Amino acid sequence: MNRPVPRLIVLLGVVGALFVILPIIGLVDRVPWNRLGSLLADPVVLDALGLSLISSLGATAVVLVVGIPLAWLLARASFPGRGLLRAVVTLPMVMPPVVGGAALLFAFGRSGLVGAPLDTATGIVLPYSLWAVVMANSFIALPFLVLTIEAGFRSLDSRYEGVAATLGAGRWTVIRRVTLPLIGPSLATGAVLAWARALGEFGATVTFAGNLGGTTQTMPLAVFVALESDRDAAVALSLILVVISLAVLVLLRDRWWGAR
Amino acid sequence: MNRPVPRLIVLLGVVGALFVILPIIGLVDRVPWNRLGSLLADPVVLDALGLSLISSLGATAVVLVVGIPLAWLLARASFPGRGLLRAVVTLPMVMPPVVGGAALLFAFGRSGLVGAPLDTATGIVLPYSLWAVVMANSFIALPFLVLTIEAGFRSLDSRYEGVAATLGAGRWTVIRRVTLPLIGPSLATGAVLAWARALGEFGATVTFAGNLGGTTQTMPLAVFVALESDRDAAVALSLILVVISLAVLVLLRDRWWGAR
Amino acid sequence: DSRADETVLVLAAASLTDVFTEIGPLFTEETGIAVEFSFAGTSTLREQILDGAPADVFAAASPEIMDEVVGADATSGDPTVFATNEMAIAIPPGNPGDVQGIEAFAEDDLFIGLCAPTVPCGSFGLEVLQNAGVNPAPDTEEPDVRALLTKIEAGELDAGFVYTSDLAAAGDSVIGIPIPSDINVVVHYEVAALVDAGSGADSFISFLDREVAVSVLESYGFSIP
Amino acid sequence: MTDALRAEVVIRRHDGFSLDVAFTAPSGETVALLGPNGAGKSTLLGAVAGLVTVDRGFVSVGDRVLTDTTNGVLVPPERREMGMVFQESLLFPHLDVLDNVAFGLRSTGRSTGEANGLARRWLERLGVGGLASRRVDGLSGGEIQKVALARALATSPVVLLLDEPVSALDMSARLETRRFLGDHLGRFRGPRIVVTHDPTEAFVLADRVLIIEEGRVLQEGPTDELFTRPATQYVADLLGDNRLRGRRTDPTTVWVGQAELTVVEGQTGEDVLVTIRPEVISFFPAQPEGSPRNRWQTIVTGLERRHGVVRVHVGDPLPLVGEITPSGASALGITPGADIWVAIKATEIDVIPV
Amino acid sequence: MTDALRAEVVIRRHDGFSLDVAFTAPSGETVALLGPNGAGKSTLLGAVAGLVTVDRGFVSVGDRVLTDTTNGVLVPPERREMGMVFQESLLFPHLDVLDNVAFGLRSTGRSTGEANGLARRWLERLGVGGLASRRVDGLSGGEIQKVALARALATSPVVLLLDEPVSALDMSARLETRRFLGDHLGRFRGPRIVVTHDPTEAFVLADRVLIIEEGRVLQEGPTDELFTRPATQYVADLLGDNRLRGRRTDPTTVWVGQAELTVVEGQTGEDVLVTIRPEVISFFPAQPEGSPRNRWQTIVTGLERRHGVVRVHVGDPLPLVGEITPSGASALGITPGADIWVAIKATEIDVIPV
Ligand SMILES: Nc1ncnc2c1ncn2[C@@H]1O[C@H](COP(=O)(O)OP(=O)(O)OP(=O)(O)O)[C@@H](O)[C@H]1O
Ligand SMILES: Nc1ncnc2c1ncn2[C@@H]1O[C@H](COP(=O)(O)OP(=O)(O)OP(=O)(O)O)[C@@H](O)[C@H]1O
Ligand SMILES: [Mg+2]
Ligand SMILES: [Mg+2]
Repeated sequence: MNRPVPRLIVLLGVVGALFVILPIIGLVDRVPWNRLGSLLADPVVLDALGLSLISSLGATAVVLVVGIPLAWLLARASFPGRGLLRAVVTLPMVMPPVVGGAALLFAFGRSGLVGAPLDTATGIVLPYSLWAVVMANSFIALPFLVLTIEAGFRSLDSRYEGVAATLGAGRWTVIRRVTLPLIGPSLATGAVLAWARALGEFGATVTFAGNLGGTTQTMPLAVFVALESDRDAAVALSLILVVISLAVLVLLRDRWWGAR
Repeated sequence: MNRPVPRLIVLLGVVGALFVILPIIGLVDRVPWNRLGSLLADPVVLDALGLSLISSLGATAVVLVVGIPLAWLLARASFPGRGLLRAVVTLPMVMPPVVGGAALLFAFGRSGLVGAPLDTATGIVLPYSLWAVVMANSFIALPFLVLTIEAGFRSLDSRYEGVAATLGAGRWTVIRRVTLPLIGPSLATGAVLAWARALGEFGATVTFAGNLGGTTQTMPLAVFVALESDRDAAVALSLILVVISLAVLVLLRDRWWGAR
Repeated sequence: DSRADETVLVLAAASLTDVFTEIGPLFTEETGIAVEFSFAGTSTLREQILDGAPADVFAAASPEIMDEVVGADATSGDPTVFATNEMAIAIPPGNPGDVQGIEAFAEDDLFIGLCAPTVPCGSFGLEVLQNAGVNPAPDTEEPDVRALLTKIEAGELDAGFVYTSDLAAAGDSVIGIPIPSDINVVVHYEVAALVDAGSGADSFISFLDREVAVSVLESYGFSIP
Repeated sequence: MTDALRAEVVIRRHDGFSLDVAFTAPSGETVALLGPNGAGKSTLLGAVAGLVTVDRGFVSVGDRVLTDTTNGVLVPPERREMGMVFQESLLFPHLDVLDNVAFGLRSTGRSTGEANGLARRWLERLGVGGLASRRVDGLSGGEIQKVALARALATSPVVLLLDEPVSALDMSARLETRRFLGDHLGRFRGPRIVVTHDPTEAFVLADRVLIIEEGRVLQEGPTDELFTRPATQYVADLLGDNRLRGRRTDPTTVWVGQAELTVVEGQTGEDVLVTIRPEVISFFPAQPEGSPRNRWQTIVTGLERRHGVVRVHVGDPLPLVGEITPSGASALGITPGADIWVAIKATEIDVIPV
Repeated sequence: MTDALRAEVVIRRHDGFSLDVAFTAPSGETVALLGPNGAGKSTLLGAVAGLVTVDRGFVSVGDRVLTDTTNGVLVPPERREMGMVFQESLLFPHLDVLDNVAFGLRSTGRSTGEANGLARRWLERLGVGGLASRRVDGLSGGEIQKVALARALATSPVVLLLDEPVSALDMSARLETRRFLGDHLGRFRGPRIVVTHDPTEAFVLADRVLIIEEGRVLQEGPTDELFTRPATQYVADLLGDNRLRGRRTDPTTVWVGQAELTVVEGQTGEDVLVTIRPEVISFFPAQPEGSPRNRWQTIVTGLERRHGVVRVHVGDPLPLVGEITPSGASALGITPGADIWVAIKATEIDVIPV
């Protein structure tokens, strides 16, 4: 039944929306439109844009690959310390990202817990590379994906998985064709949250991966650098970042959110 | 049926967990334990801790109040530009937080779009106050809550709301006693994501609200400031932040996640 | 020659972004050595160096952090001062707070910004205020000078202390009021080669003293010691 | 009749299904709503309850107009005071059994204590008091249905809408619940509608019957009348007898579809309703000799045992059901698919002009 | 019998319910599983299919052991080749009707085209071919059940487990589906179990019947035998006749609970099964005079009309059901709660020693 939407809901919703929209208008208001063209042609900006897309998508892939199983374990398996593990997984959200980056250095840096033996054994140094950017993004984005998807697993009616099994679907077929589609909305949301968070990541990236144009300088880092000197450029770069994510998010239209 | 958990899932899940756990171990490894006591007794730290808790909880409350209705509208109401609105609401996640803070200044600052008329009319200036901290935290945290809860609304079987209505439950009773409990896992997850994100917020806060000990200096700001001069103190402060959020998250035990 | 495929990696304080970006190509032109920069807050760079970052040169805006790095045996030579900077008062265009001098920092009903005391621009600002005998009433203590400048430019603060180099970079978006030299402080930018640095490191450090580099530094508002 | 339920409902769906039904359910009476799968029964109840959007319609209880599309009236479901049992039950998964039943009571303003007390009593009345503190997701199919019934009845609604309320119950629970419903419905003052596929249920529970098919009313009327004069094949099938429409082509011949029947003399050219009670049909393994005027060979399409007799369904040229004893059935070796001869005496065929 | 299904299942739940059942379903035969709500029927099917954890148990099909707790064997559900229709149907909400039916075919390795073709044919066979591209959430209750049946049958399983597969179907669809199932089950080579509450269904579809109550087997055996010799009141009730266990205390007297019956002479002291066909029970408004040796006053507890007769249920001292004509019923003014006299001739009571 299409009942009119309650006024209070509309009112609060509009307040919420304005709270986001007004600052964005404020930002758009300051954009030096005439310089946008030359900025977009600047190879440094193009590099940063490319790196941002690659690293944020890479991080999304990484967190999907390890995050879905982790969410599955948190929701379905029972083992001692599960509540603690869930809380620990949440921590990268809580730490200031710069500290998160430092923690990554402590673990995977050249003289880190894992990084030092790795360096000795294979000569591989993780920081200051694209890998490091992806790792930093993944570290920060992981909790968003895991918690969202865990909620999806929890509200799933697991009887459907039993039905699928009686129809001859093996473990992986069930996961692929029943479980994941059924948690579609959570999955999509988790991936979008993770991707968006990775795209905007600054603190952990600059600390763990450094800020090397063309190698590790993503858009947020380029914005940071521009802020030092050329405020207008910084605003314009932010706008580019905003427009790109807007485009991607609008393209993921309603049905991608997997309306049931 | 309790079937053994597939090895690949355990393996990937463990990799995901280690990816978070190792850096945290690295961090704990560097904590100057002997200084922890004096740091915890430092009034500046205590102030920051208090402000962090107040502002992150305040922001969580704000985003719950405006975010649930917004998610409801995005999931349930159909209006032109809905896809665009959803994308716009996601933007605070994508913008580098410093830029988000600047956007807040452009909108709500003393000479901002809304802030200037507000100042002229009432003399109220939002920045440099606790309100500003809560606003900055809310701005950054809102998308996490909205998207998570929208996914919850979408996977909800709306027939239950019809059932409740035939039992005499009015609009608000249905929302309170059926809709919200049924999306419990999403609601809890959304709130936790928003809270945790608010707790760790740095860039937007410092840009919009400034950094004054006792008034607007939250823990991440204190950590950042300490990092400039006293790295050990910064690590110790981060640890305090981490431990507190860990404690809160563990207390929100399994059932708070609202297993169906 | 063999230097052609060599690259010097310079970890530089964020406030050196513009000037080093301009000096870089001049250096390469002159010596044939490629140079790359990684700009970040001086303390972030410290973390990377202490972790053993594979970089050649460290250019710091804070002698204290440089000392820390030296103390950790992460440098291969003694640090040298290659530029100095001074403090100045920055006010937004139109001067909404009607700020005329350093006395304004004591006014409660103005919006006054400082840097946090733990960061260089904050401690220097406090030093200037002490020298002037002014007891400040700040509304915010920004974690770095860039954040402070953002607020002044946006008209959110009526006055704050920044470096003269910042004033040069900001152009028309802020107005600078000089501080009399008897109460002002001088800020030292230090540079040092890191352990394991390639031979290009010393070339870069010495290039900073050359006339071409000096004129670039001066054009961005730095002074040369 | 002051609180009768009047409903006119028109719904058109993109996929071609449309519903266009009008009926009245008098106060204090039970209307059985029958019809094949997909006829629109659940949709109709949903429209009456205000849960399904109607394209055009009018619903009122007594003087109170609940839906009136021409005047833009649309009372929301929670103020219609209609108790509904849904076909899929739809117990709230986040509440235990007691809270499910207490939900409506609490929603309409009672204290928790009072609501729980009443809910407990309703559960006991339906024989599932022991489940009060159980989670919903471990209940058996029948238990679910009993709890759903208790939940709907507990709010003391003005109108009752029951969508197959006993389909998952075992025979004795069904009988008991039916008896209970009969009792309860008898004491219940408002109109009530029960969707069912079971004519016995309709007969036992209902005062009136409304039969719909493909969204249209096929027949409506008091239960007894309907059972004696079904208007269509579907209704006749539903009631289990052989009632067929035909045309008398000469005084003693009636054609029903492709089949020619010899009957008692009547007026040529009239349309008739032919009724053949199942007991009067005889079956033979080979062509029978003797008095029956109507005999033909056909095929057994189905067998049913109902209360001690075997009901034999036969196919073309005239689909009929006959009844014989189990021993007769086994002596004849009747199985689905078997060839068989059917014989019916002309005097045993009732022919009524329509 | 090579591919018979053997199952022994023991499950204990914290809430007191326990299931302890062993049975064999011969290959090529259909076993009807009957029992009251909450008896454990669905749980038993779940255990056989490997979906419900058993505390102790053994399941095999022919030589193939699927569950064996003593030897730690537990074949996962997807490799049991058991087709199951669930009581709540549980169609996949994210797939359309065709994809639901094609799911099993694709999961077991067929190409999309082949799977869809087969699925379409199954839907047509069940009379719902037109729904192929429909979303699941708009289907009517009966449509859902037909699609669920098609989905389970499409994978050509070795064992069929059907949990009330026709409960939501209308009468003619039920008859048709039952006929279809009968056909299909007849051609299907493996064992099959059908949960039902309807004795007709059991009679028509099943070769054997397994009756459970509170998790225990009450009776098991060939359908015919069971229908003629129900072992308990529940079973008798289920089958609709009056079959009671009693004890002969002197040659012509049998006590059934609190009731004394005069019967034809027999051996004192033996336990007996008393069967009173409903037709032989007479009802009177006042104490009757005449030949019937057994008469007592009682109360009408329920009325049912079934296929042209009225079935009258009476209460203490001996719950029985009798059958009279509708006209008889209305002449007597029989209504639930009315006082009435019951009379039964001693010669009409069957007494069998057990
Ligand atoms: N939301 C919907 N969208 C599209 N079609 C629908 C929707 N709801 C119901 N229908 C269709 O409308 C028709 C009537 O459905 P309804 O549920 O009213 O049937 P019913 O008479 O209750 O059948 P049953 O006895 O099987 O429960 C069916 O063909 C069904 O598929
Ligand atoms: N997961 C569970 N947790 C606790 N109890 C359960 C669970 N599943 C079933 N039960 C209980 O076990 C008993 C048997 O349930 P089952 O579903 O097997 O009954 P059934 O014979 O199929 O009944 P029906 O005819 O009503 O479908 C019921 O009392 C039910 O409440
Ligand atoms: Mg229906
Ligand atoms: Mg069941």
